[in-house]
Amino acid sequence: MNNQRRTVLKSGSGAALLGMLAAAGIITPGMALADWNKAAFDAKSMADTLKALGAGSPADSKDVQVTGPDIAENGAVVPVGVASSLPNISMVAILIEKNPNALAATFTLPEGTEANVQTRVKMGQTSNIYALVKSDGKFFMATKEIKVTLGGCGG
Amino acid sequence: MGNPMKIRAANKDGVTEVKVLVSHEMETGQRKDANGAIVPAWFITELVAKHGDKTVLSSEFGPSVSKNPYLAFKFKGGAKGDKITVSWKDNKGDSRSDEATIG
Amino acid sequence: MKLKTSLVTTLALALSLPAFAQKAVEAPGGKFAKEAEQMFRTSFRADNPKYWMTRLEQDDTMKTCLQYRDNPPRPIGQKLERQNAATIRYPVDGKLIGDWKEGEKLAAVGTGGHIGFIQPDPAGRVRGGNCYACHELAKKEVAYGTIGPSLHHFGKIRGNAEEIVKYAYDKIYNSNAFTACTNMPRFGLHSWLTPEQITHIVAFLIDPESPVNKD
Amino acid sequence: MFHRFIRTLASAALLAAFASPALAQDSKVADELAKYREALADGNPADLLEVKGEGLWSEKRGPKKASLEQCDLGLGPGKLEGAYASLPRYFKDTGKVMDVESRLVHCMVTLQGFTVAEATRNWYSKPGTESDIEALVTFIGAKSNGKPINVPATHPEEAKMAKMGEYIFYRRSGPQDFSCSICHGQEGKRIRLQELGNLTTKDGSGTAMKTWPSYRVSQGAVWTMQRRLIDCMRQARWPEPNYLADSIIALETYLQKTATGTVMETPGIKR
Repeated sequence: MNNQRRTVLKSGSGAALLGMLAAAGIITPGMALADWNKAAFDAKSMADTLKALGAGSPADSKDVQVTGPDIAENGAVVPVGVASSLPNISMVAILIEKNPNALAATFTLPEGTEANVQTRVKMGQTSNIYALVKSDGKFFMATKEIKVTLGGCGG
Repeated sequence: MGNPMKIRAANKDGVTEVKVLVSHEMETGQRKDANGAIVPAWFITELVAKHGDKTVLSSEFGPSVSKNPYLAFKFKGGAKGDKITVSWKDNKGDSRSDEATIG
Repeated sequence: MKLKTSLVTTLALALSLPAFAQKAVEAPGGKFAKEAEQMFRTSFRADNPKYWMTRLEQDDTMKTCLQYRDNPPRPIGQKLERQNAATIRYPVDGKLIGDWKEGEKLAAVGTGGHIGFIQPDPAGRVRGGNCYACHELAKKEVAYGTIGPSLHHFGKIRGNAEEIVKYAYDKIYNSNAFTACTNMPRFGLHSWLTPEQITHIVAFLIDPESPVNKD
Repeated sequence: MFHRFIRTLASAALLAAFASPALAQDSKVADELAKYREALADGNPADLLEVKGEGLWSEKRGPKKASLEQCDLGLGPGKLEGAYASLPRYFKDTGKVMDVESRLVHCMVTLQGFTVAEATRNWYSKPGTESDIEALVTFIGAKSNGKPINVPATHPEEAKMAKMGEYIFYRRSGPQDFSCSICHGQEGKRIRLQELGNLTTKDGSGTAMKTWPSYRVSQGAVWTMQRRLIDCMRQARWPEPNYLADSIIALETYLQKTATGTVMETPGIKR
């Protein structure tokens, strides 16, 4: 969290100001995005997102799995899951390469929570989906392409 | 305040699986309304799940999590009858907590 | 409807329309058809602009297809086919093969022409042929429909003889010139697509460089 | 004309001969789509609306500060189990064939004292505007889960409505020559990747009707049958019918009659 807080402050945006106000107790925590990693969620490209997450250039790992269908009938709801057998995973993130902002969600896993998370994301178009995990302080990644198809009557 | 969440939690062989369905618009901030004006972003930013007092998952969402977010995860421990609490906050400052009992 | 059966129509029936070989079925709505038409027309919102309401009008083909549940007796079908064939118009320059790249775009676009108050098309919405809704075309598009036959390798199989090119153009312009009451829209007749746009789709089907004829 | 016809047949046969490699690919696509749909089935956002509808049903609301618990959906006041599956039906008190939505609005007016305009203002939801009717219909629909659709249309007014629905089903018009039947009158077809039920058969109509109301992921909302059919007319490029129009109720009666006997599985989740 400290690392993320620093990132937010460094970004110098409105949210950072809110974060400082919240930290100072001037506005209630419910009103502010104190901890939300704005820099990472605002980043556009994969590389910038990884940088904002402090992940650098993670190694591909066979021990990380992205689950989901090869084809999504609609991009508004695409089921994706991340699972990994790597030890001591403290963080999992889902990135969608071709979305306007690559980062979809991050999950912080305390000890005892399994590295096995499922959610549903929006995809603007056919894209690679990346699963990023932090294991013993190091980052690893895996990818899968999901095709988004057009629907029947055409809008 | 939003509408209630649907939380299901079941313990099997010492592992509790939690499934959460949240009622939320998750507006991306990229969509245009009928008049061509951008509809402002409105989405859940943080979602935290607790088993009793212990945090078992904390998540941060961007606007590309689907409308009415769904989340499933597993943690070691938990017993039938224990409480699971899920809370979220969104970028407009709205928040909500709901709880469920492990079955 | 009494059929004066010739050898030709009998053969055609046996080959193509087993359903039609049965006894003539009752027209939809039965004795309530007239009342149903009246009820349908008065079911629309009063604030629909007048020109929208013209979309409820039916020509001879539409009326006849309704009456026979899209399976008109052959002589009646043939009459409709002749009527529809007579509507086909060609581009001024007479060229029936346009640009396959333009045709590729038109084949994929399924939007356009939506009216109403809940979700009308935004101004300037591109109108397409929506070919993939019903047909397989280029191999790379997996999301294709099967209401119509596969058109993959259309040109590769049939070549680009003048007759084939004209057939493709005519079929898109007015599908009912060939098969009365087919499911395929009459794109040219309704000015849904311009003659030029139809030539682009013809090119998409016929041109050896088109993805329809590759892979 | 005849030689052209034969040529069409011959080329159809030629095309059919080319179809087999496509089939292998198709079955892989079908498998992946099944995987996608399965993943959505657990955790249907419609469940959130069902809970909300349950609350709205028993809440005292409107000028008369009354709940809907005495609403008669055809099986008697307050009887919900199987009521959705038995609609549309003829109601003596109004002298009309009514579907679940028109009857619900009738109850909101007569029991709760809302005007028709108030009751139907938000008959469908928009982002940021919720719809009580959607929530109530989701709740009422779920109360028929596991029950067979039962619209035999034996009352003369019901039989007439079903016949008029059949007429509308086959009626073509508009700039694309559409009718319901061109997409939903054949077996085993699909539009893009979506299978199209043959709604003129019990199987096809049953498969379609048993899952409504349904959450539509492309819309992020539960759609009632009124919304579904009104949108079909939009897709046909026709003008917009009135909410609760007789033509929509007629189509519902025709489809429910055809689907009669099929066991309800609602709320569904669809593209």
